[in-house]
Amino acid sequence: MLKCSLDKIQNLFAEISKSAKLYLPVDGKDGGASYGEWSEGVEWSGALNTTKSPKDFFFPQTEDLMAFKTAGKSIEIIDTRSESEDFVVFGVRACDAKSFDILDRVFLSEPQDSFYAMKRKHGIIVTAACTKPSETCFCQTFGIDPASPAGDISTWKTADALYLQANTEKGTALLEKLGAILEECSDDAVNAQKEKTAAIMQKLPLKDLNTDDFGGGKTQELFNNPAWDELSQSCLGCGTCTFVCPTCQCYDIKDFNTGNGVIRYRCWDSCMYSEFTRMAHGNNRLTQKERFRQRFMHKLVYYPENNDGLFSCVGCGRCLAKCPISMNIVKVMKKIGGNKGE
Amino acid sequence: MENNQYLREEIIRMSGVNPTKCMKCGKCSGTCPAYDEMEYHPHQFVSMVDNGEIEPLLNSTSIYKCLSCFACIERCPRGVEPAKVVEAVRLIAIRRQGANRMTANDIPAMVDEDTPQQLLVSAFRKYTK
Amino acid sequence: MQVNEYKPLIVAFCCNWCSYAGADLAGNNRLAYPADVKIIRVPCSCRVNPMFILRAFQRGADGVIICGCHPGDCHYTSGNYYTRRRMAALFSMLDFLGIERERTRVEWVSAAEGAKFAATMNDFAQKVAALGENKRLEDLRCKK
Amino acid sequence: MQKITREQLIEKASELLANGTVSCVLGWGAGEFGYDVTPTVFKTAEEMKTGFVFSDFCGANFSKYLVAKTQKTEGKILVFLKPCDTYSFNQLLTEHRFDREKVYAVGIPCEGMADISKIKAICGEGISSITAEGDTFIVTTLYDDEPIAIEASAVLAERCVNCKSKKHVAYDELMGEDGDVLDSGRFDEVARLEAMTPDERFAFWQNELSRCIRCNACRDACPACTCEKCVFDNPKSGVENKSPANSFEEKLFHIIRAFHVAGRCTDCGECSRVCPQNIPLHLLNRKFIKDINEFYGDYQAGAEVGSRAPLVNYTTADLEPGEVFNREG
Amino acid sequence: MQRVGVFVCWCGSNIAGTVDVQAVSEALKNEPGVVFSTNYQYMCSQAGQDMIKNAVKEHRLTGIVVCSCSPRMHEATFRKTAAAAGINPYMVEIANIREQCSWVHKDMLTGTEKAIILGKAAVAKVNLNTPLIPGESPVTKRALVIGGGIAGIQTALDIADAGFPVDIVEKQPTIGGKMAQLDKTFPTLDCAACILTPKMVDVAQNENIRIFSYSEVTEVKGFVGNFDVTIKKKARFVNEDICTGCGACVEKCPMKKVPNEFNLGMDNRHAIYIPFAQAVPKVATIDPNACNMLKNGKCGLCARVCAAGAIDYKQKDQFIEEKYGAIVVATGFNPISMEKFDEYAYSQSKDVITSLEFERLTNAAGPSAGKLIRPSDGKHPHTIVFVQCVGSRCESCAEKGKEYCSKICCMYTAKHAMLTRDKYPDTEVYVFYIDVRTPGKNFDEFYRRAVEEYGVKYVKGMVGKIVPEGDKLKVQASDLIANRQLHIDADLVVLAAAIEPDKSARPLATMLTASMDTNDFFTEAHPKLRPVESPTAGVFLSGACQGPKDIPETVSQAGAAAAKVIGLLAKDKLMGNPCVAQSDELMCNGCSTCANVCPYGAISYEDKEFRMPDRTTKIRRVAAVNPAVCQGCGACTVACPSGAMDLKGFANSQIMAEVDAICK
Repeated sequence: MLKCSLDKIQNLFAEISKSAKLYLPVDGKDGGASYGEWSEGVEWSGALNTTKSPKDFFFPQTEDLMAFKTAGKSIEIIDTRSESEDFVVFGVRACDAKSFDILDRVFLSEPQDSFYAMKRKHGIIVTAACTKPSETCFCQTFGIDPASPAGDISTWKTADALYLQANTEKGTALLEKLGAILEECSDDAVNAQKEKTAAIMQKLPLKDLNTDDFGGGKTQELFNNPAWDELSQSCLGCGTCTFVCPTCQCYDIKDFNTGNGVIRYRCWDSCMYSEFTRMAHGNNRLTQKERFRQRFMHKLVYYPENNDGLFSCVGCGRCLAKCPISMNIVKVMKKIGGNKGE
Repeated sequence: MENNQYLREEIIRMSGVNPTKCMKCGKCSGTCPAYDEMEYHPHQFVSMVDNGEIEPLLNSTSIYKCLSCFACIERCPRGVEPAKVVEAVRLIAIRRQGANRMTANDIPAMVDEDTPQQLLVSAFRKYTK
Repeated sequence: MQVNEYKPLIVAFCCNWCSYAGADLAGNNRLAYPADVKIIRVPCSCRVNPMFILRAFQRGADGVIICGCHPGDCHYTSGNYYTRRRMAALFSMLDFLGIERERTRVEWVSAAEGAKFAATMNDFAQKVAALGENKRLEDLRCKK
Repeated sequence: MQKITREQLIEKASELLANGTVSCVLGWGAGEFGYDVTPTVFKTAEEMKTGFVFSDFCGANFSKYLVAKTQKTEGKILVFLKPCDTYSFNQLLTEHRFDREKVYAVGIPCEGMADISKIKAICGEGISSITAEGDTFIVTTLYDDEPIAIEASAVLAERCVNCKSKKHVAYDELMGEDGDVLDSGRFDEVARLEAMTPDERFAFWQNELSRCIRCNACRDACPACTCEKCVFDNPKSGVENKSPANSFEEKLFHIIRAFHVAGRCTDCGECSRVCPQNIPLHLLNRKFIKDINEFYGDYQAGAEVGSRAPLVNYTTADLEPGEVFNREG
Repeated sequence: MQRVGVFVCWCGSNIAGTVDVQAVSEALKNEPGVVFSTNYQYMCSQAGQDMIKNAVKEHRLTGIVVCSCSPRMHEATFRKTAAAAGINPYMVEIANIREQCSWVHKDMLTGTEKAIILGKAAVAKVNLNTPLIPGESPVTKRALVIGGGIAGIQTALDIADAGFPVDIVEKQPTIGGKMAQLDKTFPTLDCAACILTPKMVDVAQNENIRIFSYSEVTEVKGFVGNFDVTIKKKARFVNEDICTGCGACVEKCPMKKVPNEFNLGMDNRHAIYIPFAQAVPKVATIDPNACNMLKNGKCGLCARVCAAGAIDYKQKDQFIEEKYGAIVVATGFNPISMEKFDEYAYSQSKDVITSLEFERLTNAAGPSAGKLIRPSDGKHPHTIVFVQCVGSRCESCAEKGKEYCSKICCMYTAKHAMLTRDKYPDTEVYVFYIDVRTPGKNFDEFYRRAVEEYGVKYVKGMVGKIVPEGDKLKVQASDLIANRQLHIDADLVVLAAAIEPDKSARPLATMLTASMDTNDFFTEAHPKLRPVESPTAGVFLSGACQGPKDIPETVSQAGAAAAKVIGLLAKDKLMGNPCVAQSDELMCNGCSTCANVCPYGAISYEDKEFRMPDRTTKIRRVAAVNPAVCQGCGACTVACPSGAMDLKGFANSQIMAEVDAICK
């Protein structure tokens, strides 16, 4: 275990940013935190988490795929890909760190998504353990320990120091570069913090939420549950839950006509949108109930069915906090699963 | 001429009256109770100011004969407000004079049972800078 | 490219009955105005959707001007009155977002006002040129 | 602190359900944490007793739900309307968006609703309970044993701080006393921005709108946005997009959205309430309202049913678009 | 994808002088959809047109772009060419490279560049054009005239003479209007009754004309050629078909003290009454506010004396629905109220009267049997003062007067003054005027005669105030020419009150979706070129409802309106402009925003059943544009937030394509 005294943390950031662009949560004027690039004087936010998840670094909301240039009646195809530079995403929470496992299974399985793969190759994830999980947190439902986050490097922040531990080769390589700022230390302080966090975890209102009623093979049982009507009736059909979700991975590919050619790009899509997966014959899910059901069935049934029981939710609680009408996966799990969580 | 132009603008500014709105119907003079006292009549004030013939007005006693009863303002179908023009011309005249033609000290001597108080107030306003 | 060579691209929406005819009259009288003014004919100024204006800026226009019949002269009796309200509100909003107010204009040009049309376009082009390129409402994708 | 209680509302609803006036109730459903309420349809008094909630967090404007719910429901729907909701209610009626006969509207007084993000800004995350005591909220967290007391007035939602009216403009029945239209400072922030230089304004909005993730929550929550299909969802419209691909797209969406509701927006503030990125979208709408009031005389959308919105109206003496800027000092 | 042909015109050297036409046609060849591009000296010539026709055949063109002069010049020409070549005329777009390019730019390079861009914009648009076919609608061959004054009478007679059926709706119990109340008419001084009543009889006897008297229009639906109108026939409690107009009931009626509106309240009538001797239809009407039988069921005298048995106390308002192809508005005018003119003491003295009251006082059928008397004491007046422009040209106080000139007062005042002096040479007659306006045939001569031959004293100036004192009226006025104030002791004062549109006009305009000005006069479609048409197709204007008018003018406008109506009714079908708005029902949410801005009332709403995605059906209110009424301005397309409303020929996508092409 290595540590860096908190008064030297800006030096640590400076050192990291020498070899790679460093992104970390920063406080916005509006009170929310979001990832920003570090430069001198930029402070690491003390917020529990960012509004938008760090999936944006690997699977950006909008991403150009290729371009076509037209001249007269000829069309030229332009490959707009280029080698990405190394970058570090710092301060990722355990739940979001877990989300990359979920995204990887989608984008890195064959055929691999080269855009995503490129960024995964060059991105180093430095996680930060939670000490004050919120009432909306339910990562433990999915077996995640917020006090022991994964990532290339895990960190723990205490009152006076930041403790670091590399988990992967990439992580080790980065820590080696940081040299003198870090010093070897015991893991006593970290263990103490873990215990404290574990105690808080026992107080969380959603601590007993479990996935017993969900998982692969439950389609028949859950699909026609009458509760979907009731649950979906208040859904506005906006994409907030999808866009703040660290595991939602649907996108649409669109062409933008620039006047001189076309830029083909992809952008996040939401299964809550009426135009989602619109095909020549029209849409396959015609009502908000069907769209609503799809989102949760996917996270809780279809995805685990195809991915060895792994749920496509990490319990980060963003959708609980951000849904305009407070309808969310927890309410769905409790109602559909008959799981009252108590 | 230039001076007249200046005075015209000044009177228009002070009175807030647009003399070009006048359609020369003469209703102001038709309703004026002080008509026979005046050398220049309300409609002439409007038309003469519009034409820049202001000196004759300034030199006439008509500006002091206007009772400021506002009948002309009330009756004018075009909203021209001749009394305000008269008032503005009078103000110009007063400003040109060296001293006030009436001071507060003069008033006690004028007070008697027959003179309405309002007349004194009005006179004081008219004859004072 | 030298600065003084910069020529603004201006889109002019002209109503068919007055302003388009006014532009034709400017042509008949050979009254010159910059070639960077491109006219789009619409039946009435009230046909101009704010989306068209933003679209023009997106695609690289530096100024957008809407010309219609004088208030009270609309071929459709009241179309330009709606234009007047809509554009007053829209332009004020663009200004609120910090977009230069000189880039947008509404001008009433009758079919008899060829000279006014040319003068308006000259004046507008000059004012827009003074602002330089439209940076605040451009879409860089369209510059590629 | 609300003057009317959950129990009073349940009692009223039970009475109306029992005597057959209404067949169901559109109300606030309890959530997990006390502050997260979900619009819910209750069919029986029993359902209400377990699931209905009325608290200082019931800010959501339900008017828009009536568009879909009145189509699907047999009989009348009971809806509780706070004063500001009644404006949206009227505006929807003006636009023929639902059948008035299918709604039984009960006006309820509102003392202003709390903004949970303001509470969290003071207490931090991990709220385990919020109890209202008089004009104070007592907040306990998962970490500290010491409860925190907050003045309710300090955590009022923005739209309630600048409440425009405590008067109900539509109802079948009123509970409690009706209030008055208020003289609010709701345009102060707009005026502050107007006083900035264009460069400052541009920077301000560039920063605000750059956070937009185009989740459409502002639109989908908006009671004025009830188009069958929004132009931004319609591939045929030429402006359809699913992402804020760049700063132009961000501006396009928000300018056009504000323009489309200009003169129809009642200033209910839902857009800003629901924005996950806390973009002050209501300022765009208020700019239009402020302009309309100044250019064409005061107009409050929804104040009455059937009024003609200013942008679909005119007088021959309206000011010219060019005069808009000259009139500013 | 279209197959577009591009035809670049040289226009001799008009275009080719500043635009490299060859370069333009070459450049446009590469545009999407373009399969053929050429240039020629005069595209509009027969040879040029043939070139287009041949190219259409040879290259199977579906769209045509002509780069030439303004579309205002030759769009119609090339549309005809396209039609002759067998493609839809609306598949033609013109790029204006003459008026808006070659003529305003001097430099060949600039001109050519711009011409190419304008050409590209036209190509971009034509690629999105769709064939448009003008709509057709049938015409109901019947006209409705609202208002039975001289304007309505003349219009109805002229339309009926052309062989079309006409209905007149008149809210009073008789037709005749204001003219029936007049005594003599200027400038020829024929008696109004002598020239009007024969026309009224003509109306009554014309087989093509139906009169709905004592009736009002309550609802108008439909559009040009196809109006559906509901007419309320108010209960007159007398069976019109049976009543012979003998007047026995009137004689016996005990309720004798009802102010007679025909004589402007200067005498009384009975509760059952016939407004005047020559009324058409000449039937009695019971005033329900005065009749004892109707009020409290006591009396019934008239029913007993009516030999025909026409009295029917149980009669109810009747609603008649009828279809019309054209509607003529002839609602006329009224003098404004004098109540607010305190300075003229109208409310204080009976001897201050309006000009219309003066007409009744001098009319042989009037309250004084034509003898000029003072209403207060019945004495003969010696000094009479006429005041002109009372409430006319009055800008300062909108509640009191009107800003406009009422136009007819100068002439009728001259008439009154002249007639007074003629009949009573012992009188002294003053006329106070601001201007005397006499533009009209023989008008100024008439006025001069009043002065020169009859000795009427015209005074340039206005009356400032009138104070009743004893049996005199103290008139204080200015004489601007003499620069003095006049004080006249008058016996009678006559006020030339301004006239205003009838109060019924405003609600009628709303029903007709016809526009009005701020004074409530109907607006004409064009102030010079279409003076008798309303902007709303199928609605025509006759008489003073459009603006102040005298009788000769009213009658000529009435005839003009009739001609327009006849022109419309003579058609079997109406062809529309195909560039009209169209609503996409699937996207429309029925909010009515579009209908609010439509100047023509072309948008209506219907409840339509839609099949929903979840297999249920839903009834939604959606907009429907009537293509026969829509003129294609496009105001609705911008008002519609969802873009459900689009304009054919100028669609959102087409205009955006033009923008894109210009800005790239």
